[in-house]
Amino acid sequence: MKSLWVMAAALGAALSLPAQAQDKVKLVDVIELSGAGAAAGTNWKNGADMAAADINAKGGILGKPVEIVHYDTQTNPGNTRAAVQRGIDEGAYAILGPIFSGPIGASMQISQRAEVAQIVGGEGAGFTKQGNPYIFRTSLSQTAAMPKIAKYLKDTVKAGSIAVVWVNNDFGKGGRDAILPELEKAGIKVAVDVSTEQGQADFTADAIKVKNANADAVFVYLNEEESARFLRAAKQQGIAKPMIGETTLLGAKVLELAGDAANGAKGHVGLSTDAPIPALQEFGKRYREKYGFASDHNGIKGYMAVFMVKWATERQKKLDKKGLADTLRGATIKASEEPGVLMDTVIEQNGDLDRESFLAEVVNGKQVINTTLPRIKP
Amino acid sequence: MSSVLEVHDLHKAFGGIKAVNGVSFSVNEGEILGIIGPNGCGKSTLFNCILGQLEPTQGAVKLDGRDVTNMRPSALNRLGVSRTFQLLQVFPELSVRENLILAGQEHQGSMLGRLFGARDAGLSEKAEQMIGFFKLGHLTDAKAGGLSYGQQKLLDAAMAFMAGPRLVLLDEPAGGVNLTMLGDLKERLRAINAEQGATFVVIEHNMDFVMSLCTRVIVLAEGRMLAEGTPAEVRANPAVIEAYLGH
Amino acid sequence: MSAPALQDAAASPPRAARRIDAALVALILGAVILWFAPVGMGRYGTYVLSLWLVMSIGVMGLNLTLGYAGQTSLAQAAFMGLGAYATAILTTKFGVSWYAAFGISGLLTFAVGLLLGFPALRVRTHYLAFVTLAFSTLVWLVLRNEQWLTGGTFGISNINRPEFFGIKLFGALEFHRFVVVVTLILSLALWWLIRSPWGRAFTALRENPVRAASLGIDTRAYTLLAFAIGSAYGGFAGALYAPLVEFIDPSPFALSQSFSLLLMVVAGGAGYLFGPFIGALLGVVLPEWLRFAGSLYLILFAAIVLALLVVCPQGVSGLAERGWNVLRRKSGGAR
Amino acid sequence: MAEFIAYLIAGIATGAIYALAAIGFTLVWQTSQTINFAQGEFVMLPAVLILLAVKLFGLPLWAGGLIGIAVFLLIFGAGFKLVVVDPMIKHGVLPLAIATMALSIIMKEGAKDGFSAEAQSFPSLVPTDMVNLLGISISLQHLAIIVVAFAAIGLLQWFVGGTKLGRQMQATAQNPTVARILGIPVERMVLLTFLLNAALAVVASLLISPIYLAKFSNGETIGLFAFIAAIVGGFNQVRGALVGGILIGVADSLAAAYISTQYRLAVPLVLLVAIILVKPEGLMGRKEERRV
Repeated sequence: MKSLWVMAAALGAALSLPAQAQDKVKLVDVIELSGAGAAAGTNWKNGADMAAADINAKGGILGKPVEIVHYDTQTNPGNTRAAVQRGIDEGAYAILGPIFSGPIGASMQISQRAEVAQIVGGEGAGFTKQGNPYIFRTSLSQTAAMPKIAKYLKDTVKAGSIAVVWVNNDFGKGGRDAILPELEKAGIKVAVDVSTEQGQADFTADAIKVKNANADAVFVYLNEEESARFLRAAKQQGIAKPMIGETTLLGAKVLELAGDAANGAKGHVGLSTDAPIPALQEFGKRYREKYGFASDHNGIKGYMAVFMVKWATERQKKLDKKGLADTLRGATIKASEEPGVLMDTVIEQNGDLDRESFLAEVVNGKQVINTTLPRIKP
Repeated sequence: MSSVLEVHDLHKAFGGIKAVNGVSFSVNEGEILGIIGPNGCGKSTLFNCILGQLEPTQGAVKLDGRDVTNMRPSALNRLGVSRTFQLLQVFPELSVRENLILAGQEHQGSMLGRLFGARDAGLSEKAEQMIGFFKLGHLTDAKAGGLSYGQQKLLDAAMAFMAGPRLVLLDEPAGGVNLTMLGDLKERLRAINAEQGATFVVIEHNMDFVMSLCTRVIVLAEGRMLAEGTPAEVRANPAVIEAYLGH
Repeated sequence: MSAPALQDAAASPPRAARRIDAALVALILGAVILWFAPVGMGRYGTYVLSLWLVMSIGVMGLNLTLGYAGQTSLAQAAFMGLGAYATAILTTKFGVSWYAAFGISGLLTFAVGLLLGFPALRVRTHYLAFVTLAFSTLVWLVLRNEQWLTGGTFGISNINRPEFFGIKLFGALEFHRFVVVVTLILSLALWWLIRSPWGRAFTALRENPVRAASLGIDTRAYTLLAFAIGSAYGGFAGALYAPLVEFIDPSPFALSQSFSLLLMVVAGGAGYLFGPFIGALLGVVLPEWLRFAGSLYLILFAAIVLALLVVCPQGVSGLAERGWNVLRRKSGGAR
Repeated sequence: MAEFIAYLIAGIATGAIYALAAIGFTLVWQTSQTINFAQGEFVMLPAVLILLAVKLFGLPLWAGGLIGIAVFLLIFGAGFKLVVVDPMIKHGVLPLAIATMALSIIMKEGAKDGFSAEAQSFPSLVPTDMVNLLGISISLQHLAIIVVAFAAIGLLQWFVGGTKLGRQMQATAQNPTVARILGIPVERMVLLTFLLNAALAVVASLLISPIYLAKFSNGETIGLFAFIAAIVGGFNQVRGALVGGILIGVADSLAAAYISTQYRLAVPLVLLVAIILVKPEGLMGRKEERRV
């Protein structure tokens, strides 16, 4: 029986946490570092680390250094919840991450109950519609991005029919559910609707299916690696129709992996280190120097998230957790005031963002931005 | 005399090899029937076919006139047919008492009754009796795996009698048992036969054991029946002498 | 307890009986400790403790299937998923009380276990592993694809925690205590089952199915029941998981999680009553505790499990038993 | 019809990938009755090790390749057998299978932390051009995988049946006790099987990674499908891996084409259940004697 007490005591000691000193700005980053979201999460983590280093090099926030602790979620909702709870118990000033919708859904009530802001990388439509005043995005949501794609398909590509290829996870399914009504509104027929699996072995069958549908264009909404492999398979099958994507398809990683199979791909880009904005390009350059590979949009999001905290804290002039969320809600952050947010960003009452975005095309293995699209509500 | 077990024209082939090739016999109530034969004559295969462990290629097995061919071993056991195996088969992790209770519990009440009823399924007393009868008294709570070979053999036999079977098939009960134990075992078997009227079929190598225990003997050779009769008749049968000398 | 058992215990040295009582005492004492353990621990610690207990229930079920009846199931996480989704859908969409949903989850997974096990165990016993492998992935596909019912990849959120005679159990501590009580009840039920004649039959068919059958033990029925009851425990665990996390999506119920539950059973010690608690402690609490190691924590976790199994394939319980035997022999020699 | 053939060929090509990975399952099963749940990671890792060697030491690809392959054979051929399999083998199949699950986590997380969380392109040994076969275009890469899968299994069959060493290995697989009495160096034979398994994993890795990219998580899908392929084909026959792999690949491809892309995973699994209910030892498998 004695061993039982000892075990319980040890367990208690292991799971209770030391009190926190108030001389730092403690941010807890709850992020996908293993499991299905590991690639995205690693980019985000690097971006956030870079932001903290940049801030601390210039004296921190209100004179206090930023400390970021990363907790892996294993891309699992239950673990994410534990990690967010841990962050809050440790007195986190704000929670950063995660990126996947499931883990966000499982953890957002925790930060809401504790009245702590949670700045996430998710693009799925659902979680800002639940009236949670403590959740904030770092990018456009799919519901904001997809109308732009539909318009682009109708006006620029002039497609009458389209093949939709999507990855069957929360990211891909969310995007597909968001674009189908927009396509219908634009009068574009969906010739074939192809669901794929994350980590699928081979995309040849999918490419044949798309080829046989003979649509005017192909909308590709997959994660980075799968995008690259689909582009390669499509090229091998001789699909000559334009490949249209949203952010991921034109990402640096896809261009690197797909090689010349990516040439001619075009579409809408929310965040890109190739955007015609010097701050973004500069960020991309420094990121590559520091980590040895190009940042995708998640790296940019992680960087911006930390600077959103900095801006709001300096605006409220104190380290008040609830005040941080109140300051962010409905705010407009100008890049001229806070260069770290990289682009002018409008935060809506529900945590959605509105900002400029881009239309781009891949030419000779490089992303070329053609058009900068204005904010939805200028 | 009514027959407890009837075997009709039983065949069992493994690929091209005919291990049992048309064996028919019957066992009468209260009898101790011995089956002998050289190694590989099909004794164990015959047992396994009777007991549903193997599927006979052809033929029928009847218990009290009812066809039980291919019946599953567990169902057959619940009809009162019990057995031991050639190799020792007790449950080493359970105690002697637990082994015995296990051997009898499926004959007590219903499945649900066993779940919600007594932990020993009301068999503790019976087990104690059996332990006493087989002279394992000092080992009641010992793990079966820790017993000596002879003691395990006794336990193995005791388990076969736990449910008060009508018919017991013993596969080489004397194998590997020392002489003192052997006398003990023979005495126990005879006593059960006399007291409970249980019917036995014994496969054995040990001729002395069979000849002194059994009331009737069947001789198998190459899957067929070579001879049948009282021990004295079989001993005198020229075909049997030849088959045994021939080997 | 029945009269013969008492007589029996009185008549002979009751060593076995005393060991069983120790298990009972340890279960109740453990529950009392866990009732008070989270005081001053914060919500995170409390949540991890609750998660540990919930996973322990799932592992307990698998321990019955694997450790006692000797059958490998690769679908325990899928059964947890069925229980979690049944509870979530019934409570959020149909307003059914949690208690009813809990019962329905158990019955549903029990029935599915029977349906699944029946054909699989007819073929040949160890093919249950392969059939459950397929089943596990099929369940995951349905959970992900049938969005109208399960919320698809977006899951089901805002799953309410139950009330207990009008007391709301929304707080971490209150719900933890509720989980402790439910875990205790389920452990006691399993303790009863294992020491009943059924438990003896399970052990027998794991150790020697052929001999067991010759003693009248209906191996097919008992194996099927062990699997179905084990699956029902998965369902019960799921029914607690949903309100604990207050959100479910298909990912915690994927095949890899079934593997991970299997790992917990074996690492904790298959066939030991307390094995599941230790296994779940290894699987749930150890990675949390190893977080100080930063990005290497999962490697460290797997290396510990690997080393443990190489040193002692019977898991922690086996290791403890081995140590205990050595100690006893030493003290015996000293006397 | 042309469309059907195109799907069929795509399925065969994917199936050959699964088959290459599945051979390892059957080899290890035959000699040690072990299921290696890290098999997918065995196929993932060689490519990562090669890229890592290139990155760390700035070596040309061929030199990095040699180092990566040597390290892999040493650790995951010989080391795996000596450190993990040997101490555990006598305790039955399950603890060892669980240990390989832990091993797969170590390999996966190690590749992620030691190399990269992102996919990297891996140079192809064969040209990436397309060729036209009977009016169906197929890439040389896929063609090479199909050829190598068939050749590997043909060679293995020949080796096991036609050489002295192979027959010794076969004898060890079927009955180690008797083999030992016959004077066969059983330990060395088992070690040889594990080295062979690791070598085949390297071959698979070199062929698959140019298409599949080098990424820490790749083993999950390959491992699962190879496992299914081995069950379907029969665990105790090397050629079972080929039959099972191709069947699963074709089923997957045709399911995506004609049934449902959302449920494409379900079709190989339903096939699996159907086959083991009818023929539990797998399509090509030998019936294993019941051990009473």
